[in-house]
Amino acid sequence: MRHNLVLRVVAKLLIPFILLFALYVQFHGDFGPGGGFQAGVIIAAAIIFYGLIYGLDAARKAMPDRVVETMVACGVLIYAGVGLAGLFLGGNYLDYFVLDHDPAHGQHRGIFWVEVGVAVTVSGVMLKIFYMFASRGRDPE
Amino acid sequence: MNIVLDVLSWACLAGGGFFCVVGGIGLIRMPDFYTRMHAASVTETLGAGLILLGLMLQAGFTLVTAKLLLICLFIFLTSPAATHALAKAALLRGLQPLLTAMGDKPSKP
Amino acid sequence: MSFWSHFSYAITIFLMVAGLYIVIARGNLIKKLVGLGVFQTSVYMLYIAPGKLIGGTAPIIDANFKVYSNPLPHVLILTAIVVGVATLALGLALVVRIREAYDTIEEDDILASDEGEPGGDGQRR
Amino acid sequence: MALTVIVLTRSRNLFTVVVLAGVYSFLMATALVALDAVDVAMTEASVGAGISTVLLLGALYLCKSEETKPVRKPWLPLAVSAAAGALLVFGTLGLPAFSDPAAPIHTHVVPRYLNDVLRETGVPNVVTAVLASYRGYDTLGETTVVFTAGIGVIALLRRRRKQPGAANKQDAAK
Amino acid sequence: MFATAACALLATIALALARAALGPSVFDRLQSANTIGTCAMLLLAVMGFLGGRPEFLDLALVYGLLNVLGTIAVLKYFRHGDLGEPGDAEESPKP
Repeated sequence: MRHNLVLRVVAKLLIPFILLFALYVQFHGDFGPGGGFQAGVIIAAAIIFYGLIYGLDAARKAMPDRVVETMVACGVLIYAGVGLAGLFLGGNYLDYFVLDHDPAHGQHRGIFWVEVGVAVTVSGVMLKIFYMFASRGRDPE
Repeated sequence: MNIVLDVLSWACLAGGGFFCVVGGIGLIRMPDFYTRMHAASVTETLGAGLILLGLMLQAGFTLVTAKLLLICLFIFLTSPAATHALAKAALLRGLQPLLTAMGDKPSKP
Repeated sequence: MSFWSHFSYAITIFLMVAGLYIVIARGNLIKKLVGLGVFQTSVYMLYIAPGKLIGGTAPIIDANFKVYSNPLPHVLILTAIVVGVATLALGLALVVRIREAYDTIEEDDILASDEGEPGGDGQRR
Repeated sequence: MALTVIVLTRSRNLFTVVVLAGVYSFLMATALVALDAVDVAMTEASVGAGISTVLLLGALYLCKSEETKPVRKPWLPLAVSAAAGALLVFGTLGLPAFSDPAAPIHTHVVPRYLNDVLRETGVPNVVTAVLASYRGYDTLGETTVVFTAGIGVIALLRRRRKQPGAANKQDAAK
Repeated sequence: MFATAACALLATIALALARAALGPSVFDRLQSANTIGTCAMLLLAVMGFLGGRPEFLDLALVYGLLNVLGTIAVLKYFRHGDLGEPGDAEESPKP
């Protein structure tokens, strides 16, 4: 919307707040409502918002396809990696008690990384799906 | 002091609720799209603002108030933008205001 | 066992039946997917509603509260929602492909064109 | 909410259907908050109202179909739905009443979660703790499902991006 | 008092829902969807206070954000028919 000045300015103001808020939801998820899924969806929503207002190409420039696809795979790998870390440190798979000296802290750390993995995967998948749907009809046919 | 705050916040909440309902009734009763938009904006600014103000008075100086302020900012930033986009889209789409149907000249977008 | 004690089940069943009706009766594939979504939300209700305790609050431990609602259904439904949107996206992608292959997203037309020319040009382009 | 669903059932314009689906999702999320499911409501609101609206619109654009055909015979599906609904109502007669603390759902594994979660994990949000720690395998599988769905969408939509002529050429070359 | 405000908000939601149900044009429905989103957001805030746990305002923030996102997406679709386009001069001619 090149001529839609209001929307562009508002979006420019809002998007950093949305991303910040997504991070808040992610890291405050232990203490209030929130967590990996929500944060992932909100991050994806922010970038989709950007893409809606400034155009898909701009969003693709900000968030290239390669990065998104890497995110999709990396999230699952982070999650599985947490499980493997527990395995290597002498526990069972996905056993967080061994991740730190104090079992409760180990749990906390494990939950944290698992949530990060979930958020990365979810936002990557949502963004990728959006890109696929939005770019499908745009190629010259 | 406490009682004053309570009374103030109650007044704000009641006023906000009242304006919200007024906006809703306007949304039903108004004759065409643009006037309806006007009615809806009553809900979105005055009603929302008053209710949030009432809640803020209840909450005192905490993180909650900061969040409420953030919500307030959010509403006041986004809902006019959304309404603006809506009106522009409707006008470009060719939805005429009711006035023009009554014999005025159609206004240029 | 009054009516009100089973009111949540009544809502659930209403939503479920509505979703089922949309899925069965409508021929449009996107409409069917929306109906599937409605059905899905009814399942969310079915899980969440029994977990609520009147007088309880959300399951975030705090010193001021004693009674909490049941967190287990929340966890299950949380995963279900995200899986649901992923499958919705997959279904929409399938619909898009079907539309490209058949030029329609009405179920009847698809069946008709399948019967008209089995294995013909309609399926692969 | 019921009204939304009824209108959803009746309206033919797919565009209206999408908008109403968003509204429905919002109301559903509000109902979930009333039922104390805060995390679920957050997810439902963000997913249902935000992402799936955008996705439905994208699919709608690709399909370019505005109306559906009128229903021919609504009686058979209606009968089937009504029969299913009656069966379900019959089934609910045996279920525990709303908010009954003695229901089986409140007595089995949940008290352990609620009582021990602070000591074992130090995370006050029980939903997060159960999600990531007690039921970590579930969530891992679920993340994998999301991943697989993403891959599936990529696989479905990436092909035949080129012109039909180019695709035909490729087919001919095969 | 919170209950009164919540009831008023619920009434507003019901009214807007009626408009969404019988709105003649798509824009009416959109407008009422927007109103419903705002009201749901306020209702959430009020409900958090009603239950004595005002931490749930995050939820209200999410609502507000996604409300706008949905509206903009629908409008974008309506004006360009395409979600990914940056928008060119064709749809709004400069006077």
